[in-house]
Amino acid sequence: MPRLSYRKALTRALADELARDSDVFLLGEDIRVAASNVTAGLLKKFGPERVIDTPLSEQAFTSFATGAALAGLRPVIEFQIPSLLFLVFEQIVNHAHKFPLMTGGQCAVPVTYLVPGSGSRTGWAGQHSDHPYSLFAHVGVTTVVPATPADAYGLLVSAIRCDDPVVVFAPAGALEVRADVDDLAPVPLGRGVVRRAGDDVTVVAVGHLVHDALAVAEELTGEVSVEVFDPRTLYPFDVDGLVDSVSRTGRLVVVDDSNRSCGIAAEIITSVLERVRLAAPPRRVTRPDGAVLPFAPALDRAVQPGRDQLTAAIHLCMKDGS
Amino acid sequence: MPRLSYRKALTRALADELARDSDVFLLGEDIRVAASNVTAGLLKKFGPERVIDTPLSEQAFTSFATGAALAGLRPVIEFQIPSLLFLVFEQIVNHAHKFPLMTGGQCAVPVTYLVPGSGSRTGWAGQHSDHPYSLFAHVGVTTVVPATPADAYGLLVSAIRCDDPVVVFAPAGALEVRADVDDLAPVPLGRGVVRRAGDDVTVVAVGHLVHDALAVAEELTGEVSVEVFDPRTLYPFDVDGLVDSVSRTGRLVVVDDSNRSCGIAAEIITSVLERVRLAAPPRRVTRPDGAVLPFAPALDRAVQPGRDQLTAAIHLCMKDGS
Amino acid sequence: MTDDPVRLYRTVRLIRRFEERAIELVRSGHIVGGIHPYLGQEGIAAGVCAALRGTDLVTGTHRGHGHVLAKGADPARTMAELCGRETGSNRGRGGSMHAADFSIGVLGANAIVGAAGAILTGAVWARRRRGDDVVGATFFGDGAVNEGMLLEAFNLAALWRVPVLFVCENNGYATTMPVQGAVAGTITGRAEAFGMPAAVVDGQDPERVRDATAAAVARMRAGGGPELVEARTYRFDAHHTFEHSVRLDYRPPQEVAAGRERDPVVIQGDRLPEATRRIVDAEVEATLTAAVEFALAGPHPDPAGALDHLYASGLVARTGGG
Amino acid sequence: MTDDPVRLYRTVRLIRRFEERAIELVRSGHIVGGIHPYLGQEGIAAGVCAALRGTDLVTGTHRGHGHVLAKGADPARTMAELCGRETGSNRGRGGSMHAADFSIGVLGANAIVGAAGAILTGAVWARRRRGDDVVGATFFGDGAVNEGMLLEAFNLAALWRVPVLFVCENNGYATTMPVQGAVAGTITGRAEAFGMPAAVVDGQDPERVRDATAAAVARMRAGGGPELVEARTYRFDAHHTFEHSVRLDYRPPQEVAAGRERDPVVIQGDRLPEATRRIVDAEVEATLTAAVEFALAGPHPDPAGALDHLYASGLVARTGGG
Ligand SMILES: Cc1ncc(C[n+]2csc(CCOP(=O)(O)OP(=O)(O)O)c2C)c(N)n1
Ligand SMILES: Cc1ncc(C[n+]2csc(CCOP(=O)(O)OP(=O)(O)O)c2C)c(N)n1
Ligand SMILES: [Mg+2]
Ligand SMILES: [Mg+2]
Repeated sequence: MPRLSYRKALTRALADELARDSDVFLLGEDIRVAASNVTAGLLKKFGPERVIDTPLSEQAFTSFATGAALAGLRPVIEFQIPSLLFLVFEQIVNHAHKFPLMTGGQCAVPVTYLVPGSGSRTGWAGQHSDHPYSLFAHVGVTTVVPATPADAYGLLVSAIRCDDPVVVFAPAGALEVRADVDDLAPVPLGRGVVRRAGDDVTVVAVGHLVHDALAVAEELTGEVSVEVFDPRTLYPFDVDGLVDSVSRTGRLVVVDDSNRSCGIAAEIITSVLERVRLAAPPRRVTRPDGAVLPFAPALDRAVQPGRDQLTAAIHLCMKDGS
Repeated sequence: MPRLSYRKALTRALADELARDSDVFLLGEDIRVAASNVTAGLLKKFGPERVIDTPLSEQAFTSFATGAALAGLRPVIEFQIPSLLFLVFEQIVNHAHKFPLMTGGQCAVPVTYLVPGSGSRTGWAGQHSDHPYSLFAHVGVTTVVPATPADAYGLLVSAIRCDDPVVVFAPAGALEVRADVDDLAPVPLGRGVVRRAGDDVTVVAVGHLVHDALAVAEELTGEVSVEVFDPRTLYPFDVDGLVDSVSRTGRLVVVDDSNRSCGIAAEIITSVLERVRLAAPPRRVTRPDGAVLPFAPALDRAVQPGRDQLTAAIHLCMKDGS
Repeated sequence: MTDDPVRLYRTVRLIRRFEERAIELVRSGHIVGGIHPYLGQEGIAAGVCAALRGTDLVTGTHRGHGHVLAKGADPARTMAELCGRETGSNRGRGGSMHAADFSIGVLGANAIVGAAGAILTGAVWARRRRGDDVVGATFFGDGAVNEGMLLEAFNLAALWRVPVLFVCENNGYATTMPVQGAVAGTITGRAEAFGMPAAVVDGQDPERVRDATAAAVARMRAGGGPELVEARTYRFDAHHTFEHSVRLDYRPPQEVAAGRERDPVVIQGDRLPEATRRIVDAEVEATLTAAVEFALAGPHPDPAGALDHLYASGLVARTGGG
Repeated sequence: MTDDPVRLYRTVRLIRRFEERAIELVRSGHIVGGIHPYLGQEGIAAGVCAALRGTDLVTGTHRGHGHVLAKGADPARTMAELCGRETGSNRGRGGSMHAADFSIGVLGANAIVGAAGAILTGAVWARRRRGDDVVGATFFGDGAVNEGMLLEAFNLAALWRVPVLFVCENNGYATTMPVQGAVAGTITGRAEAFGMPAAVVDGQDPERVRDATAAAVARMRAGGGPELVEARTYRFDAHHTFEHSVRLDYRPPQEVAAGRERDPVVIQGDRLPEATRRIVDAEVEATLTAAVEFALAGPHPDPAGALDHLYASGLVARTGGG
C-alpha cells in the first residue's frame, strides 16, 4: 500500500494516459521543466512531441487544442493560474463546448483543462487566487475537483478519456495531501462519495475542504454525527447520491471555496430541496460575494471558508428546525 | 404620458448622461451608425470624441476603458453579442473588478458594459444567444437586467453613475417592449420591485420574463393569486425585498433565462431559504444545464423557459406543501 | 486541369446564385435570422478551394456559405441547414453561421470573428501528426486582424510551422468600420511580423486567387510554414440582410457602384465561350432549384431533440422545467 | 541635468539593494508568497523613468518592484506592501505583484502577462483628453508579446496615436521558455507591423535606455504616436524565488555567468567617481535599512477589513459564513 501524494497522483495519471493512448498529448507553459512539478519526468519519458511548451498565448493554444481534438487527438492543457481560465473562457465555452451541438453531432472535443494549484496559494494575491469552478458548472462544462490522491488520479484519467471538454481543478490546499493508495483506477465522472458516515447532518465539501470537513466532523464526535459527502464532480452533479444521504440525515450544510452568489453551494442546496424536505434550513459556508483575495495572509485566510465557520454552521443547522 | 420603447429608453439614458457629465463617453463596434440602433443620433449630438467606434479588439478596448476609468472618465461600452462578454471576462473580472481592492482603495473603475439584445435573438444560433448574467453575479460584478422601458432608462443611468463596473443586460425579448412612462428617473441599483401583488405564490422573473410572468399571473387569476417580483438588479440582489414578499405568500417560483446549474435561480432560492421557511418546495424554470441554443426556431424556443413551464411550476408549487 | 476555368466559373456562379436564392428565402421568412451575404467575394472562396485537395481542411466565417460550398459542401444540405431543417448539414442545429461538413474537411463556419484560425491550426497540426499530408485554409475578414486571438494563432502557426493558409478577405469594412479606421499598419505587415510570407492578391479574379493559393500550398506541402494571402475584394450587398430593412449610412453610393463593377462572376465568365457559360448557368440553376426544393421539403427538427449532441460523451443535461 | 549619472546610479543601486533585501525577507518568512526578482534588469526601469516626468503614467509587471521604485515610489511603503502591512502602499492588499501608487502615476504592477498595455493606453488617452500633457510607459517581458491582448493594445494605441512607450524587457526567457522558442519573427517587427517606431537598446546600460526613452518621449510629446523599445537584458536570478528551493533546469550555467557579467549597477557605477558612489551607496543602505524597519514595524491589517475597498461605490458584500 504505497503512500502517494496528490500531486504525484496527477503525474501518474498523465503518465499512464500518455502511455495508454498515443492520441493523448500535453500542452502548457513550462511543462517541460515541470515548473508546477505536475509534469515531472514526462518530457523524458514521452518526448517533446507529446509534452509541448507553448508561448504565452493562452487563447490560441486553447483553441489549438480544440482543433486538435476535432481532428481526433486528446489534448491535456495545464494552466499555471486559475484566472487564466477567465482569459480562455470564450475559447472553452463558445467553441469547445458548443461545437458538438452546433455541428449537429459531427464532432467531439475531448480536451482536458488541468489547473494545479487552484484557489489561494497564500501570498499570490488577487489575480492568482481564484477558484472559478462554479463558472464552469454554470456553463455546463464537466467540472471535477478531486480531494484525495486516489481521486486526483482517477478523475484525471476519466477526464482525459471523456469525449467532452473537462476542467480539472486541483486545489492548492489539496496538492500536498498524501494517502495510502491501494490501487489506482479511473473514478467515474459525476459520482460523489460519502467520505464519512453520520446520522445528524450531511456536510457537502468541495475539494480540499473535504479534509477540513472531516476534521470538523471528528472534532464534533459525540456531539453531532456528521456525514461528509464529497461530490468530486461538480458538473454533472451527483444529485442522486446526495439525496440519498440527506434523506437519511435531514440536514444539509455545504462548504465550498467559490464565491457565494450563484456558487455551487447554492446549486447543491437548490437541487436537494427540489427532491428532499429538510428538517432545518440548509446552510452554506463559502467565500464572500465578489471575493477578491487580499494579499496579507491573515486577510487571505479571512476570505476563505474556515473550519470555525463550518462548525458554527453545523451547530446552527442542528439547533434549527423540527 | 409619452409612450416609450425599451430601446429608445436606453438611447435616452445614454444621451442624458452624455449631456450631464462630460466624463461619460461611449465605446463600441458600429455605434456611430448605430447598428444596434441604441446609439441612434448620439454621434450627431455629441461628436466623434464622445461616441467612438473601435476596431474588433474587444479585449483591448475593454481594458482601455478600465484605464480611462482609472484616470477619471466614465466609459460605457456597447457589446454587439452577449458572448463577447466571454471574450473580455478576464479584462472585467481580473482587472476592472479587482483594481480597487488590490490597490488598497487607490482607485475606482466606473465602467458600464451594455449588452443590447442579450439572450436569444431567434435565428442567431449557438454563439449569439447566451444570457450570461449569472456569471457576473457569481464573480460579484454589479449586474442589472431591466424589464421595462422605465427601468431600462433608470438602471442604465444608475449604472453609469455607479463608481463600480456594472453590466447591463438588455434582453432581446424586452427591447421592443413599449410603455407609457410618466417621468424618467434613475432607478436605484440593488432594489427589486413587486410588479403585481398576489397572495399565494411569489414568482421571481428576470428581464423579459417579467412580462411572461405577468401574463401567466393574469391567466391564473381566480385560480392562483400570483405575486410577481422583478429583482431588476441580480447582483447585489434585493434579498430583503424578496423576503418581504415570500414571507407573505410562503411560496416561491423563479423563472430565469440562464442555465440551470449555478444560475441566479439557485441563488435566489437559497438566499430566501436562508431567511424564510416556505410552505412548499421552491421551483425554478430555467434554461437546461449547459444549454447551447440550436438554430432552428422551434429548438431555440424549446431551450428557453416558457410560459407553459412557468404555469406548470406554479401549479406544482401550489399543490405541494402544507 | 484544362477545365479549370470552367470549374472556377461554376463555383463562383454557384455561390452567387446560392446567395441570391438564400436572400429570397430570408425575405420569404424561410430563413430565420438572416444571413451575411457573400455576394461579390465569391472569387476568393472559389480560387482558394480550387487549389486545395478534398482532404484538406478549411474553416469559414459568419459570411461562410461561399467557403463551405467552394470546398464541396452539398448545396441542398447547406440550404436545408440555412432553413433549419433536419436534413441540413448540421441537422438544423447550426444555421447560416455554423454550416459544417467534417466529411469534406469543412470544420465549420464560425460566428466569432478571429476565432477559427487557432482551431484550424490545431486541426491541421493534429492531422499531420497522424501522418496525413493535409494543409488548411482559414478565411477571415479585415476586421479579424485586430483580434488578439487571431494574432496569437499567427504566432503559433509560424512557430510550429503548421501549413495553414491565412486568407484575409479584405472587403474594406468590418460591418460599418472602414479598414483604415481599424487597422494600424498593414494586413500583410502583420503576417510578416510573425515571419510569415504574405501576398496581396486581386480577390475579384478567381484565377489570381487560385494561383496565389496554389503557389503557397505548394510551398507548404514541401515543408514550408504558414502563409497569408490578403485578397482585396468588395462586398456587393449588405453586411447582413438586416440592412435590407434598416438603412445604415457608411458606404458612399459611388463607392458601392464602383466596387460592384469588378464582378468575379463576370470576370471568370468572360473567360468562357458563351455556350459553355450557358450550360454551366443552367446546371447551376438546376442544382439550386433542387437545393431549394430539398431544403423546403425537409422536416423541421423535433423540439424533443433540442439538446441532441450537446454532449458527445452521452451525458444527458437536466432540462429547465420546474 | 548634470547629476543625471548619479541619479541613475542611485536608482539602479536602490532597486538592486531593494531586491536583495526583499529576498532576505522572503527567506526569513516576512514576505509570504515570494517575489519575482528584478535583479539584473534595473537599468531598464531606471533609464525609462529618468526620461519621464512625475506626472507621467506607468504600469509594471509581476516583476514590478523596479518599475515602481524607479518612478518614485517610497521604498519603505513598497517594502511594507511586500510584507503585507497596513502601512504598505496598497494597505497590504496587493503585495509584490500589485504594488501601486496612483499619486505618482504608478497605476500598478500587474500579475497578468500582457494585460497592462491596454489599461495604460486608456489611462493616458483619458488624461490627455482632459488636457494633461502626459505620456505613459508600460513595461512587459518578451513573453508578453505573444499575448493577443497586448497586440490588440499595440493596434489601439497606434490607431489613436496615444503616446505610450511600450517597453519590452527582453530577458531571453518567459519563465523557462526561451524567446526563440516562443516568438516567431522579431519583437520590434511586431511593433512596426502596427506602424509603430521600434528600437532595440542595450538594457544593461541605464544611460542608453534613458536616451532612447528621452528621444521617444520627445517625439510623443510633440504629437507622435506610440513607440516600442526592446531593451535586451538578462535576469540574474530566479524567475521567482520559488526557484531558490526547486531547481529548474533551463539556463546553462555558462549562459548565466556570461549574462551576469554586464551588470547595470556596475556599468553605471563605473561612470561615477569612487567617492560619489560610496556616498550614494551609503544613502541607499540607509534608505533600505529604514525601509525594512518601517516595513517590519508596520501593523498587520485587521482581518475584519479583509473586504475593504472591494467596491468603490460603498457596496457591502455578503460574507461567506453559514
Ligand atoms: C469577436 C467578435 N466581435 C464582434 C462580432 C460581431 N461581428 C460580426 S461580423 C463583424 C464584422 C466582421 O468584419 P470582417 O472581419 O471584416 O468580416 P466581413 O464581415 O467584412 O466579412 C462583427 C463586428 C463577432 N461576431 N465576433
Ligand atoms: C496571461 C498569463 N499567462 C501566464 C502567466 C504565468 N506567468 C507569470 S510570469 C510568466 C513569464 C513571463 O515572461 P516574460 O513576459 O518574458 O516576463 P519575465 O518574467 O521574463 O520578466 C508567466 C508565464 C501569467 N501571469 N499571465
Ligand atoms: Mg470586412
Ligand atoms: Mg522574459
